Amino acid sequence: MNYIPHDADDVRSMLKTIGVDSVDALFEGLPPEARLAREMKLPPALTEPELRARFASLAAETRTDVVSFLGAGCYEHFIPAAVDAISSRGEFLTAYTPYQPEASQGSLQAFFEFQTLIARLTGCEVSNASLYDGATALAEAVLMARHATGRENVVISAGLHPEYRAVVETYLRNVAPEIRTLAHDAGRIGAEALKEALAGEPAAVVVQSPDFFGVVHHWEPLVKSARDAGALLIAVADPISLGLLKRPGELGADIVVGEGQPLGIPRSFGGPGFGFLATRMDLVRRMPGRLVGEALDRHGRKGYVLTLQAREQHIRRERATSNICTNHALLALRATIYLSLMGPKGLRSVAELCLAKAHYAAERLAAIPGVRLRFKDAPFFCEFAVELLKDAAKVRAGAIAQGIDPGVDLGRFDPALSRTLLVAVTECRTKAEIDRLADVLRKEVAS
Amino acid sequence: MNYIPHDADDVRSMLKTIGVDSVDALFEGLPPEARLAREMKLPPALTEPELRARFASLAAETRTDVVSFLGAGCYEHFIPAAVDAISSRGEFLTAYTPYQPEASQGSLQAFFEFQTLIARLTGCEVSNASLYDGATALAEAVLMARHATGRENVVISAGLHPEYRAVVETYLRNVAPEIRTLAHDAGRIGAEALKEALAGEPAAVVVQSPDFFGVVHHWEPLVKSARDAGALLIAVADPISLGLLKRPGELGADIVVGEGQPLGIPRSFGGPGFGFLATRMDLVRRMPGRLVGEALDRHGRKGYVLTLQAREQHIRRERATSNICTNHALLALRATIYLSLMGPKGLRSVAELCLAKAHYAAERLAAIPGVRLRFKDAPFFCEFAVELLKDAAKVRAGAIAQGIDPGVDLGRFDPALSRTLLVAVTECRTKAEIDRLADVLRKEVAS
Amino acid sequence: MSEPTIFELSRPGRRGVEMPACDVPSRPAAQLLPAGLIAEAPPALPEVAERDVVMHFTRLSRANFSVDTHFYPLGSCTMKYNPKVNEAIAALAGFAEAHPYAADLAPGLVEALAELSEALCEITGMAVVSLQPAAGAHGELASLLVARAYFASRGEKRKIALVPDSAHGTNPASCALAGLEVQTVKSGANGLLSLRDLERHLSGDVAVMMITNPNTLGLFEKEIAEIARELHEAGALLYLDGANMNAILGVARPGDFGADLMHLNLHKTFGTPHGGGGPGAGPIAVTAALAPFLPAPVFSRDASGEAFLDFNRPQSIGRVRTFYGNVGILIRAAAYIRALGPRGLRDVARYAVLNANYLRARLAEKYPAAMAGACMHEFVATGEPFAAHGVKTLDIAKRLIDYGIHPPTIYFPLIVHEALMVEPTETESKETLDRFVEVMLKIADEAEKSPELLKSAPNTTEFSHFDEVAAARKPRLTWQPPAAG
Amino acid sequence: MSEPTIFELSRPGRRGVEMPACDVPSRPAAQLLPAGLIAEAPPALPEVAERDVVMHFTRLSRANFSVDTHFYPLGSCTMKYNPKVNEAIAALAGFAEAHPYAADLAPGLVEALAELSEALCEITGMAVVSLQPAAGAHGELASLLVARAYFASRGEKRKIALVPDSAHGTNPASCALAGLEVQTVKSGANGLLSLRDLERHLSGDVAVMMITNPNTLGLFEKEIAEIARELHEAGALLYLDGANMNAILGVARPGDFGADLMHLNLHKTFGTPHGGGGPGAGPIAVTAALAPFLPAPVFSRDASGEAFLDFNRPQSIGRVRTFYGNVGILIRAAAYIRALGPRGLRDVARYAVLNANYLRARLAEKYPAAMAGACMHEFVATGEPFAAHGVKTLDIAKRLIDYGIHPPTIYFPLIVHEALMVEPTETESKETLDRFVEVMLKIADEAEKSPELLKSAPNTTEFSHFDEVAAARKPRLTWQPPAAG
Ligand SMILES: Cc1ncc(COP(=O)(O)O)c(C=O)c1O
Ligand SMILES: Cc1ncc(COP(=O)(O)O)c(C=O)c1O
Repeated sequence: MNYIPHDADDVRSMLKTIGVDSVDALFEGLPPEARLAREMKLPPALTEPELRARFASLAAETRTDVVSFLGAGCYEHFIPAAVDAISSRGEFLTAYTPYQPEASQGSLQAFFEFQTLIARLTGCEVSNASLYDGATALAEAVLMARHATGRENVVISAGLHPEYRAVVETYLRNVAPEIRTLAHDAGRIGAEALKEALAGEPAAVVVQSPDFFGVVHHWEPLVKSARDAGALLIAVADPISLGLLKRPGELGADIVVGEGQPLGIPRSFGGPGFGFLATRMDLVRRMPGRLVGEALDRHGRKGYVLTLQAREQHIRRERATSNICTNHALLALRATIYLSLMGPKGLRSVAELCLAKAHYAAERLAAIPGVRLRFKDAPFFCEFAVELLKDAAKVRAGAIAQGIDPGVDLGRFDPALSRTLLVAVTECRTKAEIDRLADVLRKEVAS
Repeated sequence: MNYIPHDADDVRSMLKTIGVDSVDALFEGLPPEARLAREMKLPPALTEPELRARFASLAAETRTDVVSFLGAGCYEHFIPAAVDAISSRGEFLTAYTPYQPEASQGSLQAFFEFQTLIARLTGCEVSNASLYDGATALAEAVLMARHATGRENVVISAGLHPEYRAVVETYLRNVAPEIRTLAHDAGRIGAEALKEALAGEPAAVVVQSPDFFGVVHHWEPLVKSARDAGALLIAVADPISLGLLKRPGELGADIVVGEGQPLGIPRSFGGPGFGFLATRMDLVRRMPGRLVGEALDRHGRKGYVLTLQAREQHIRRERATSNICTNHALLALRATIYLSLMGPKGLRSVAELCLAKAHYAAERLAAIPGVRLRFKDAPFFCEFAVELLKDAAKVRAGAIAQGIDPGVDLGRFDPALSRTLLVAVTECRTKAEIDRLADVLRKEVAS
Repeated sequence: MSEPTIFELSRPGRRGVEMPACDVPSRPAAQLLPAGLIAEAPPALPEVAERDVVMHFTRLSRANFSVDTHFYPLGSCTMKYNPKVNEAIAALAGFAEAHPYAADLAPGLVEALAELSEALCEITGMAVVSLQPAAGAHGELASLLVARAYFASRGEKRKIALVPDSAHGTNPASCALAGLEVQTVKSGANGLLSLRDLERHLSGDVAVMMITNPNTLGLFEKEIAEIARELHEAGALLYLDGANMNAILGVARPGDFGADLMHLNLHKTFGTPHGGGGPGAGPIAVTAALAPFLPAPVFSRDASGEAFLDFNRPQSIGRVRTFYGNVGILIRAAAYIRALGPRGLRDVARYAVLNANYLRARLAEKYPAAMAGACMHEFVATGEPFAAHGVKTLDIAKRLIDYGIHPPTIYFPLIVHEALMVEPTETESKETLDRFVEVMLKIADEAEKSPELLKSAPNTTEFSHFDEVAAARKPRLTWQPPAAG
Repeated sequence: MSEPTIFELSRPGRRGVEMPACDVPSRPAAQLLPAGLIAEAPPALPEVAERDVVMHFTRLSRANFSVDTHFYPLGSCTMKYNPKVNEAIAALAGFAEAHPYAADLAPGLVEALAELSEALCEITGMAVVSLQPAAGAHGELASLLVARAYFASRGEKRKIALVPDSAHGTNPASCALAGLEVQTVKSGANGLLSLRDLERHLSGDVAVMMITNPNTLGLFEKEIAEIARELHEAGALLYLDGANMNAILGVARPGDFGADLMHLNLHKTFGTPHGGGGPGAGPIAVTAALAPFLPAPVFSRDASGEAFLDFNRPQSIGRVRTFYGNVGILIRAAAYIRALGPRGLRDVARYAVLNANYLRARLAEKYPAAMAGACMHEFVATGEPFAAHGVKTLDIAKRLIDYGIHPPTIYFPLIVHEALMVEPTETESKETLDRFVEVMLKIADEAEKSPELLKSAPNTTEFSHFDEVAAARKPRLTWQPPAAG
């Protein structure tokens, strides 16, 4: 297949119009040494039936039959059928950035609604129209905070997802500030540790809640300490948890970021999801990414346009607030549809189901000899870490053989955690599945 | 779930407007004895996640892993992805019969294109906009022929799909004409048998080609004999075969009908597909079903409308050409997209692949001891019958256990055929699968 | 910009989807088939690229009004919202890829269809269901044939079918197809059938009376039980056209008010999409006495409760179609029934009736209902008051298009002058209904003050005022290349 | 009829999708979490029915221009047809439902991504690929960080990045983000970089030069190999912005003409849909010397040829995002590459260039190209000739909307006055191009004869001429309920 409609007659007549003899002639400007003299070494073309067969067989290798308790930043939540049905419409799928508002009102209004939804979800005044993922959103937020405060350093809580931390470190590598870790104590953030961490005039304090280990933190003391220290508080939040938990923006967090994948987006091996970033209006001109705003047309009718573009790379170039151009619009649309379908009650009930099922699972697992909760007394949302008497990788392999993927082996992040499993339980897991998880773990830990 | 948006306030204010106290009051006109005093005994409501889980588990019971050589009127052909992508668009999916042309040009033009495609595919002058399935299309064609000729009786070839014959018999039950069978000889239609069958002043001669056993017949002698006998020739054709074989309409068949399922429609356990019916312009006012025609609007612009509606039940009532109202529009749309995507070359290559693979399979199977072709010398398209030394049902069960569904056990239609399998081989079957079929059959017949 | 036909987009040699090379040892087609069978050239299909096809049909779709994009109160058609989840369910490989002759490999599907059959029995109050018919009209035909087989089995030769003058056109047409002679029964001034009218037609020749209930005026036939009794006493059967079941789901059951046989339109009552004209599904439900005559096979259960296809029905009328029914549609309806449950289904009726009465009440002043009093799920108004301004119901319908609303059914039932048949369905919100009222009242105002706005409508669409008479006089039913000039 | 926001459709208590009851023994949330964590009320999301949601967003979609519905010659963006089969492939459960930390359970997916990495190496002529970056700009940043890590490993402190004045805005912005100081290099009068200009900027402080090739004027940088040589001699690296790879697929490879590192925009060159702004995917490809510094993990193969995720890259710059990349997009691109094969990909370049030159030639008289001679996959014209009539490029763009064509990119690159950047792509047919030419010439005529038609355009859309200045001055970025009146 090649999706090229031309026939020989077309080509002939087009070449004649152009005034050259051959298509090759159009490439004559390329210096010979730059040209590839051979055919690329790639597998030959496939027809649509062959292509589908090839990829169907690759996809069939995935063990979709295994019941998964994996989370750690990528979650299985229920996706209503209407999300796919609408977001796959060609007019949304095959448009690009809505630079021409008259030809893009559909996307623009949807993104405006997205911004409003994210603002309401996070308790903030304003949200942009999406970033790549939660981790890059955090990195952008840290950069924002550095500019806003004129300070250099950053405090990051020990409960931050290690890949988020890695991304922030990559983004900050060449400005090389001090990154201090805010230590946790038995999963929680203590006043003492906080005070210590804030000593270095940080631009921002980054706290994730529910954090990587599932632990939920209180925003109020964090906000207060950050404010007292002249730093911005950057909250990293799971959007599903915000159906139930207090909204960090309302409690004074300066910037709220997170990963949008849980909002109606399939896991897809980790991407694409989207990053959201919400903040106060007084920081809006420092925000990265696209913003859609209301505008009146010549008849005074209210519509939507891309606005505050002076922040962006295509106008401001090296002085832009960020380099982002292509964003994650289609995923933001999915989240918009998802949140509209769920509504406040639906989202709350998803959150409550996650909470209840995770707690049931934690109780079941904690009752198994050789299994204990890593942070026995810390509150958690839909995810928790358990310490095993055995190597987590082995236990996981044994469980998979019985059709259960019991959790993420945290040894992949830290050898010291090689006996720890991070177990996520969303509304998609049934009691029967959780009971099976408990049975399988009991067997594997005992064996 | 119930998809009802009303809240208590809405209901209250609506009742007030209506001037009644309760919704129950609106049902007061129903005599008490007609009312159901209890709740229906149905399983309780399910939420969307529960619903999906329930039906996913029912669907998962289907053995989609078994490689299928079943056809007999319902075929696995490749369906390009664009067919689903377009036909699922809400504007096509959730509209109804285009009675209001100004609000339905999309459907109307698509059906006009469908009619043109079917006319060209069958070699006829005109096609309607779809009927329910191939068998009802045939029954309607027989009724058309009876009206057109003023004759009663019908000749049906022995090679007609038994379910098509059953449907014609059902439709004709109460007009009780004579239905004569045109006998086949070793799969073929002989001149002698034809002459004999045509003796009774039939209104129509019905011949399927490729027929139920896969055998392809020559239309010319059939057309000639029917014409000589004053009967109409009704051809029942597989639309895929018309990518390669001569078009019966061009050879003089008076009506061409068939099942449209092979044209981009999933098998879905046998429905919905669609029936097509094409004929000569001079019979158009006797046609059943909807017809779309070009029309000029007040500005002289060419658009499309439902036309010749005076044939239909909503105008003509008991004198209508048919009782059909709801037709199989969405499937006709799928076929329109399918045929547009395939084009003449694509459709021909599908047909050629079917032909080649079926012949390869027939050769492989015929070489197995204990297996022989039922009609050794008759030409066939993509399907053929094999006679086994063993009971076909048993052989089939044994093959299924090895992942191959080898064909339809014809014993289900006729106990005399309980050792015959009808094997269909479409472009979807690979050489490896056909070879496995041969290996498995060899083993099963020997065991 | 009107969209050219797909044929006008064709260019010789252009390819859409291509097929793989042949992977079996093979000879050319001409060597596999005898001479004379193969066409010289394949059929003259358009030669277009996939890109052309996608753009063409996507653009065409945008020229449609539909439930997903517009309010669509088309009377008698129950244009309710079609849940997207049911599309996803019907597309599951285990359903969409099942072969009808491999029921043994699809036990879950057989179970689903058996459960659907049982649910439809409970919903209708009937004994046995056949899922075969592809649509309402097809169900009518199948039922009438069942009735005839029933009488034949009793040695009776009844040949008359009574059909009310308000009936849908498919009713008389199906009678004719079933070889029955149609006698039309007049509705009373109140839009209802009355025992007295009926008695005039009753005789030992009457096989069946077809009654739509609620009827096409949106009224419940109050005397239905008495009518059933009289029919039964005369040895005739009561056929219930179930097109309007949306009004009485869970509230009243045809089996309980005397119906012997009936069809359902799953594409109306049970939320399956109308597909631009179809497919639907028209299962029929009958009493135990008529069950032996149903088309075979029937989805049933064996002694152990296992679902199976029962082919062993010696008195069956035979088949009315190939295979078992429009399974893709049946599955959607089965999912719909499971989603709503008994109370949700009952609420469908309650809110459908509430919505219709609300519209009726709010429009009554300008668009008087043909019949007084409460209606069921729909009502028939008349456009007659506007005749004084030279305005017809057709003009009102066309004007609605300008306001982005699909017109109601018009000129049906035939017994109402300038009929405007409005069925809002239960899935529409009060806001949607209020907007419809607002628009209808505005149109009424326009009709009085500037009728030319209506006579010229629609004014916002690409086309307007087709010359349908000319189109039918010289039908052009296929695309023809322009004559070489 | 403008569509209200989803918030305006909200009614208290209305429900869309509901969740099942809890099936585990459970206590209320307040007993599972300590006091002070739970919000009193859930966030103020809209309360709407599924029917409202489907209608609302379906209607919104219809207000967009898109590739599926319109010709969309948006320069620099490669708005080619996005094959539907790739959507179906990406949606396969084995891809869509794979968890990133269960790579062991998705070997086919790992294989597909390894094959994609290898194919991109062969296409670019580079040694190793990282699939992590989410878009072009992200790839630029990642690459620049790789370059910096490379220099750091050699103890070099180079801090300058050279960026042509014709570069896309992301180039300088990415430099800034990577802590590099941007120096702008002027393009020559012929739109090309010249060695001489470059030499003026070269020094031991230059870390990298970012070059788009073909450049944003649609011209191939003829001296690219010499430029690379000089950069290398000065110890600097050549970064290739691969946004325009569509022009040279299979014809020329950055690795062969001296690039050290580069990004690809899979959402441009490899046919993945643009999603209304994204997501894309911006893999980067580097030479062997730079490979140790790539973000980890990298898709690789072990000795036995088995694909695996290689995390063991001690010199890596670390991660630029979570997990492995935009896999949903990567899979589509992998399928696209497999579908086309080496010749098909080469044809992409050939026909993309043919189409662009055809438009360039046909439009030249009225819309002179900024630079003379043949172009590659796009060309930049100028709207300057119309200045005499008071018409700007913006007006031409808006007028195209009236003719159902998405405007080209305008006012970019910055070095061309009144720039109009036209990229037809290879998937558009001659007929589509001819219609575009026809419309453009008609607009030129209008510009001369009735410029007000352009100044007032678009005239066929719901909205026209937004006051963007006012919108930015007092931004309203979220929907606010109307103040109680
Ligand atoms: C009252 C009534 N009866 C019968 C039918 C026929 O149903 P179908 O169109 O499904 O054949 C209809 C359909 O419009 C109807 O409204
Ligand atoms: C030349 C050029 N470079 C870089 C980019 C940035 O790519 P992306 O939008 O994928 O971040 C673009 C995209 O528009 C571009 O055209």
